[in-house]
Amino acid sequence: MQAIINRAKELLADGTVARVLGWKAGDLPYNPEPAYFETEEELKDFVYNGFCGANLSKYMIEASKLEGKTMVCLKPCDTYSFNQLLKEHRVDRDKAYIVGVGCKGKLDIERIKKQGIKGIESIEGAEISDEAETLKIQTIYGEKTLPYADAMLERCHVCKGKEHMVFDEQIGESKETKDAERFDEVAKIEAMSPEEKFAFFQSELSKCIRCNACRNACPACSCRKCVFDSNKFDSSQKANADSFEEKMFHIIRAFHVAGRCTDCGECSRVCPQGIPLHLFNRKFIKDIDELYGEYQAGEDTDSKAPLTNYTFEDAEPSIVGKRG
Amino acid sequence: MPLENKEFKPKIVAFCCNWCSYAGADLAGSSRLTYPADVKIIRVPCSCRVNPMFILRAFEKGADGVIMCGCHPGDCHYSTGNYYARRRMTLLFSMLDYIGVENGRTRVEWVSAAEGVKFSDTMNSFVEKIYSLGENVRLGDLRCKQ
Amino acid sequence: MSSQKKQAELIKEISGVNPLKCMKCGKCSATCPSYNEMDIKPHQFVSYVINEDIESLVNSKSLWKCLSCFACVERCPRDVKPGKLIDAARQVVVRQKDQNYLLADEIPELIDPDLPQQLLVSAFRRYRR
Amino acid sequence: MYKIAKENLSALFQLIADNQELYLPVKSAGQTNFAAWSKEAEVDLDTLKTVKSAKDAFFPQSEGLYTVKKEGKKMSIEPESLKEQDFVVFGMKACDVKGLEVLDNVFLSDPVDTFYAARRDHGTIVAMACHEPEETCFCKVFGIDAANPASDVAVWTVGEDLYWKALTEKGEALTETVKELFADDEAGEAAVDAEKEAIHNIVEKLPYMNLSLEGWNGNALSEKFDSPIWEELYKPCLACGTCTFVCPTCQCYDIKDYTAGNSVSRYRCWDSCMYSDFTMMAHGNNRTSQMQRFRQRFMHKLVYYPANNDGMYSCVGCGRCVEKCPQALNIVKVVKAFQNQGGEK
Amino acid sequence: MQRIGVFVCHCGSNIAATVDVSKVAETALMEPGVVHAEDYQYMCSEAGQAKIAAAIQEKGLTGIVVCSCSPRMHEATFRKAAERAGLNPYMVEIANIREHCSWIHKDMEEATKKAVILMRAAVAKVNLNTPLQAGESRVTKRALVIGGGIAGIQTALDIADAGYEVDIVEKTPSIGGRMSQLDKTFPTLDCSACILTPKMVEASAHEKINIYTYSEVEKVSGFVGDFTVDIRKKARCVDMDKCTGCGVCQEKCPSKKALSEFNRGLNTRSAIYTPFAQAIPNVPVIDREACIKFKTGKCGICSKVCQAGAIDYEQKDEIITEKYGAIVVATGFDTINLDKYDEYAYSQSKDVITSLELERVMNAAGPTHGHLERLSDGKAPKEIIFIQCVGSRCSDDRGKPYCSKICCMYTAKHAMLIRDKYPDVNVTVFYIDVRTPGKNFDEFYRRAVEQYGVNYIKGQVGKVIPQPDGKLLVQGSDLLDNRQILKEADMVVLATAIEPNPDVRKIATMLTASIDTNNFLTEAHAKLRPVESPTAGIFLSGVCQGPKDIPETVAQAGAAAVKAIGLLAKDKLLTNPCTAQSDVLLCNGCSTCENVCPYGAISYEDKEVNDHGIRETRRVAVVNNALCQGCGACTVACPSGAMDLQGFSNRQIIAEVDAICR
Repeated sequence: MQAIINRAKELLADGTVARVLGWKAGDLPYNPEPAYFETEEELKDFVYNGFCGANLSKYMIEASKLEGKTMVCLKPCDTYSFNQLLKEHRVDRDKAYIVGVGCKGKLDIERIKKQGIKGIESIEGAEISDEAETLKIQTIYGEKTLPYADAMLERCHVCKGKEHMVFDEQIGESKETKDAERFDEVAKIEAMSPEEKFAFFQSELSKCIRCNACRNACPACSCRKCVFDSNKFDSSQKANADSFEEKMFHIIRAFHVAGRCTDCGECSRVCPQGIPLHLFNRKFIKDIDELYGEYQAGEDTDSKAPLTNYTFEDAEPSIVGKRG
Repeated sequence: MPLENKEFKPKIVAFCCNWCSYAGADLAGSSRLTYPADVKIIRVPCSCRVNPMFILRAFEKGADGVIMCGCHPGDCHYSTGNYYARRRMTLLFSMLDYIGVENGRTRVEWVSAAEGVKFSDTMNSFVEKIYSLGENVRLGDLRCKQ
Repeated sequence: MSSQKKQAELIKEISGVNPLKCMKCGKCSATCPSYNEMDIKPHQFVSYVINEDIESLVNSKSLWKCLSCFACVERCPRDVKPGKLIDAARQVVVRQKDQNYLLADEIPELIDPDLPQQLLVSAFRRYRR
Repeated sequence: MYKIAKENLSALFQLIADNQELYLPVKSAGQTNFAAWSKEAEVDLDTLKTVKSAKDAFFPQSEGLYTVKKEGKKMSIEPESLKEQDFVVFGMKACDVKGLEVLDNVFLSDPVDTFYAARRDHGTIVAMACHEPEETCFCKVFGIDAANPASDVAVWTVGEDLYWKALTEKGEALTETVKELFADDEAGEAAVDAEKEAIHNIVEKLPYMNLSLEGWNGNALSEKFDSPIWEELYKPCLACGTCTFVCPTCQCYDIKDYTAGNSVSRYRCWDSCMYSDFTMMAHGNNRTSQMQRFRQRFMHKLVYYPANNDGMYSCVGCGRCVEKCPQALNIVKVVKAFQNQGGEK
Repeated sequence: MQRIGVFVCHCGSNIAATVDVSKVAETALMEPGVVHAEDYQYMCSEAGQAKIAAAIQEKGLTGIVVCSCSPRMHEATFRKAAERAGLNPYMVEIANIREHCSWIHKDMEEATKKAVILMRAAVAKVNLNTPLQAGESRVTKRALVIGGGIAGIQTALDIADAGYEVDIVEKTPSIGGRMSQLDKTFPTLDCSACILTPKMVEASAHEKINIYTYSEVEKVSGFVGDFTVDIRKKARCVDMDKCTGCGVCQEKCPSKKALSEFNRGLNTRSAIYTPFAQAIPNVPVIDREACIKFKTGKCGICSKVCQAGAIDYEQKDEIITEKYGAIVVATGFDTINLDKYDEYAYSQSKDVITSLELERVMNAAGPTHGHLERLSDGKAPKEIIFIQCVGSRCSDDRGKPYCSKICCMYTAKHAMLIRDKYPDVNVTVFYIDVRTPGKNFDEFYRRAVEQYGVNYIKGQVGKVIPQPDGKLLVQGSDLLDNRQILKEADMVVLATAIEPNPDVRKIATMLTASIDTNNFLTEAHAKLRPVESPTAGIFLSGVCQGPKDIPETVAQAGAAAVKAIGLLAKDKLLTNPCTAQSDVLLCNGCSTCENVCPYGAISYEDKEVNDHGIRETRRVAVVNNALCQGCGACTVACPSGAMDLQGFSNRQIIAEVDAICR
C-alpha cells in the first residue's frame, strides 16, 4: 500500500497526473470508499486492503471528462472492465494512468457477518501486504477468527487470473485465489428441472427491491439513460408491482451486457439482498463460449463482440431444447 | 388438433420479416392453407428488428407463445440480419429455459416467401405445442391476467 | 443401435473425425508408405466407417499395417485423417478384448516379432494413461 | 410481565395468525426480511437487522391506488380499498418503531394519507429489544433506547425465554387474545432489567455512539447547503437507491400507471431522491447533478425535516445504509465530514 | 391524439364471406383515436379510394388504417391515395385481414374476432405514427473503377459508352491485369493478348475514360451518389507527358537484376521498366528499390539517354481528390502462397511450377520465349505431371475451402497445348473431380483426353520427391484402379488455388463493403443482386466477388456497369424514410450499432448536446439516411434504446404487441 501512495505522490508532484483515484479509509474496519486525491496531504487517508472490492473502472467515464490525467488503481479483474469501456469509447486511455494493483482476493463483509460475527471493532489480516491466511476479528462479543478464503467474495473463488489486461505500471504482488470452477453454479442450475429452476429464480428474484445498485455499479451498464428509466420502450418502472418485472429487468439487463460483461462480479457484490446476479451474466458467457467459441470481454479492445458477430454455421435457436 | 382444454385459447404472437416470412404467410393465405386463428402476425422489416424486449413484453401482457420467422440464413434481404437475430434469439431462449420457462413457448423458424406450406405447418405445430403446454403462468404479469 | 453402428459411432468419437467431410481425393492413399501391404486402403477406411462395416475393418490386415506415421493426417485437405480412424479402430479392438487395457506383464508374450517397432511405440503412446 | 419459552413461539404465531395477519422477520433465500407468517416460513428473530425495515407493512414499496376499466367507450374507476383487517408486526426494533413516528409526521398530518392511516389504525406492533446491538447502530444519537422500544408490546429475550409486556391499549388487546400461552412471571422484571442493562452497556461501547449532531438542525440550511464538502462527498455515489429503500424513514414515492389490456391501474411506489428521474417534470429535473441529489437526501434527513418537525431528525440510526451502501457511503460519514471540516476551520 | 379513420374492405366476398366486416368497422369506433370507420366492397377501387380521400378531408383524419389484403399488395396504392388527399403517406397502416385471416379461417366468429384484433394492432400502431418524408440526395455523374484488369476495363468501357466519365485506378504500372499474363484462353484457344490488347487500347483512347496507373485508392468518404475519393498517384519518376515510350532507358539501364513481376519472377527486368511490351500506358516506371541512382545517388544513365528529358528523379507521390457517384470494385486475384504445401516440393525444385508460371513459360514473350523447357537445366521435358486442387477445397488452414473453378479448364488447355506442340511429351493429370460446366467446356476436356491422349488419373498426389538426377518422383494414388502410383516426371505443374487480391480487405474497409471469410466481397443478395455490394453505390466486377473465368468476368463486368449506369442516370436519389435514427441524448457512442450495420450507414461525430441543462460534447452515432436501408439491426444492438427505426419504432411494435395480447 505504501508503494502505491509513494508512487501517487511522485506522479502528482511531477504533474503526470492531476488526481489519484483510489480508496479512502472508512470509519469502520471494513468500509473504505472510492475516493479522489488531489494533494499529497489528502493521500494520508489512502488505503488499499482486502475490503477495497469496488471496481473503479466505471468512475473513469466521468474522470475522462476532467482536465488532466487520473491515476487509477485497478485490480486485475477491473482492467477487463476498463478495456471493455475503452472498446466502447466510454473512457479515454490518454486520460488514465493505470496502476495495476496486486490482489489476494477481496473480502465480503456480508459473508463475514453471515458467519455470526457481529459488533466488529477491528480486523487483522486484511492488509494486502501481509501473508496472513486467517482474519483475526476483534468484536464487542469477543475475538473471532476466520480463514481468509472463507471471507472472500464469490468472484475471487472463480478468479479469471491475476494478470492486468491493461496498465501503465504494476505495483504489488498478487496471490492466486481461484479454488472453484466459474461455470459450476450455472451448470448446477442447468441440470435442474424447469420447475426447480423456476422456483430457484423466483425465490432469489423476489428479494429484489429494484434499488438499481447492480445496474449502477456495473461497468457494462454505462448507458447515459437506461431503457428502464426512459420511456422509449414504455418500460420505465421504478418498482416492481408484480413479480414479472424483476424477471424482465434482470433478463434484459443481462442481455444488454451479454458479450460485454467481463464477469467482474460487482452486481453480486453490491446487491443489498444478496441475489446471485452473476448467475445471469455467467449463463450468457457460458452459452457464448459453448456456442460461438471462447470469448472473454475486456481481454482486448479490438475483437468483435459475440452479439455483433456471426458465422454461417451458428447454432439454431432450437438447440436450446436439444441440449437437454 | 387435441383440444382437451376447450376453455384455453392461447394468445400467440408471430413476428415475421417483411421480405420472406410475411410473404410466406401471404402465400399460405392465398393457398388457403389453414392454421389456428390464435396466431397474430406482426410485420417487421427484418428478423434482426425483433428486440428480446418485444418478446418478453408479449409474455408480460399475456401471450402464451411467441414465434419469430425470418428469411433462411444466407437469404436475408439485408444480407446479415438473420444471422444477428439467430444469435440473439438463441441466447434469449437459452436464458428463458434457464430461469425455468417451459421449452417450446418460443421458437424461431426460417420461412421463405415460397414456403406457404412450411408457414402453415409451422404455425400448426407451434399452436399445438402451446396447447400442450397450456397457459403461460411463469412469465406473465398478474395484472394482465385479471 | 446395432453393434456395428455403435462401433462406428465409437470410432468417430475416439478419433474426433467426421468421415462425411471426405471428398475422396485419395491423397491419404497417395501418401501412405504401407499402401502396398494393405488390403483395405487408407482412403477406403473412410467409407467403411461411413457404411458401418466395422467388422471388415477390424478384421483387415491394414489395421495392423498402418505405421501411424500420420503422413495422411498431416496432408489430408479435409480434416478427415484416416490415420486417426485406423488408430480408433485399433482401440475398439483393444477395448473389445474385455478389461480394456493390458497389464504390463502380459505384453511380452503378445508381441509379434514381425510387428514394426514404430507401431509398438505409437501404440503405447496412444494407449497409456 | 408475561413469559413464553422460545420453543413455544410457533404456537404463539399460529394463535396470532388465526385472528389476524402476522408479519415478522422471515429468512428466504439467505436474507431476512419482514414477510407474512406461514407454517413453512423460516422465522428468524436472531438477525438484528432485516435488510429492509418493517416500513413495508405500513407503506408498501408498491401499492395500488385505483383502476380504470374501459368497456367500449365507457369508463369506470375502481379505487383500491383501504386496509380493513387487523394485523400484527412482530419483531420490529426500537429504531424502526421510531421510524414510523417519522412517517406519521408526514402521512398523518393534513392532508392525511388514507392508505397509510388505515394501515396504522389496524396494525399492532410487537417490538423486540436489541439483544446484541452491532457496530453500525447509532440509535442512541437520536435519543432512542434500544432496550425499551416504544411500541404496543415490548419483548425481551432472556436466555431461552421471551418476556412480553403490553404498553398500549392495542397491546393489551393483543395480549388478551394470546394470554393463554403465557406464564405470569413477576420475577421476570429482574431478568428483563438485567437484559436492559446489558444492552445499555454494549451500546456504550459502539463506535458511533458519540457521533455529534452539533450544527445540524432546521436552521442550518444555507450554511450546510452551500458547503463545498458535498462536492467531495458525493463522488463515489453510484446513484442507486439502496440507502433509500432499506431506510425506515424515507417516505418519497412516485405515482405510475400500468396498462393491462383493457384496464389501467394507477399505483404508487417508493422513489429515491438518488435517481436521476426523481421529481422529473415536463421541463426537466430541478436537481440536475448527482451532487445535488446526494445533498438532498442528507439535507432532508438532517435539516429540512427537523425544520418542519420541531427539530426531530428523520434518521433513526438503524445503520442499514451503513451496511448496505455498495460503495460504503452513509449518513455517518457525511456528519463526520462536516465535523472534521468544522474543526479545521 | 390522432384522428384515425378505419376502412374495412369486403374484397368482394374474399373477406366479407368469412369476416363480419361491418362488425370490424363498428368495433373500430371503440378504439382510442378512431373517429371514422366504414366498410366497402372494394377499397382499392377508384370509388373506394375516393371514400378514403373524402373522409380525410371531411373528418380531418391524421391517420388511416385499411383492413384489407396484404400490405405487400396494396400498401403503395393506399399510401398514394392518402397522399393525393393531402395526408402524409406514412400515416397509413394496413391490417391484413385477407391473407392472414379470411382466407385461412372458416369459422366466421373466430375470423371476425381475429380481424378485430389485427385492426386494433394497426390502430395502436398508427396512433404512434409520425409523418415521414423521403429524403433526396444528388448523384455525381462519374464512376470510379478500382482495378484495371479485364473486369475493370470492360466495366469502364461499358459505363463510358453510356456517356459517363469513368476513372480507372490500377495499382501496377499498366492496365491489363492477370489476363495479360495468359498465353491462350479456353475453350477456343485464342491468344489472350490478341483479344485483350484491343480492349486496353480502346479504354486508353476513350474520351470518357481516364486511367490512373501505378496509383492506389487511399481514402473513401461519402455515400451512394456522392463519394469523395483520394487517389495516390505514386511517383513514376518518368514524366507521362514527355515520354515517347522509345524504350532506350530500359535497354541502357545497368541494373537488370530485379525479378520480373509480370513473368512471375521467372526472369529479371531492368530497374526502369514497363511490365510488358504492350503495356498501357507505354511509359516506364523506376523501381526505386532496384535503381542504382536511388540506392547510391550515382548513375543517372536513363536520364542521360532520354531524348525527351522525361526522367524526373525528384517526382513525388501525388494525391488526387475526385468525386464519384458510383464505385466498381474489380480488384481481381492472385495465386496463393505455397509455403504450407511442402509435400509438392515447390520450394525445393525449379521444375515444380504453378500453372500461372506455365502460362509465362508457354508464352512467346515469356522467360523461355515460348519454348517448353525445364527451368532448372533448360532441357526439354518428356514427362509432365499436372496436380489439381493444390490449395483448393481444403478445410484446414493451409488452403482455401472453395473450388477455384478455373483450374480444371486451364489444365485441360495446358495439357492439350503441350501435346499439340510436343507430341512426344507425356502428360498426366492427377485430379479429384473434373469440373467442366460451361458452354463447350466438357467437349474441350474430352478432346484433351480423346484427341490428345492426356492421361487423367483420379486421385490426388501425396508427395513429390526431387531425385538426385533432377527428376521428380511423384507418388500418387489411382482410386479407380486402387493402386498406388510412383511416377517419374521432368516437370510438375500445380493448379494453385486463387485468392482475392490481398489489397481487397483494405479497400473493402474504406468502402465499408462487406467481405466474407475468404476475403471475397459479399454481394447484396446471393441470387438476386449478385453484382452489387450491400453498401449502396458499390458494385462488384470479376474475381473479387468469387472465382470465375474470363467470359463470366466479362459478363459480370457488363452487369456491374449497367447497375452503375442505372445509378448515374438518376439526377437525384429518393431515400427510404423508414431509416434508423439515433437520439443524441440517449446515445452512448459505444459503436455497437456501427458494428452490426451491413451498409456502413452509421458513423460517429462529436456533437454539442444540451442534456436537460448539462452541456457537453459527446461522441454520438449519426445515421446516413442515404445509406441506411432500414433493417433495424442497430436498434436491437443498442442497449440504451437510442437507436430507433422510423416506421417500425420500438413503441409502435410494442403497441402492436400490447394490442394483440389484450
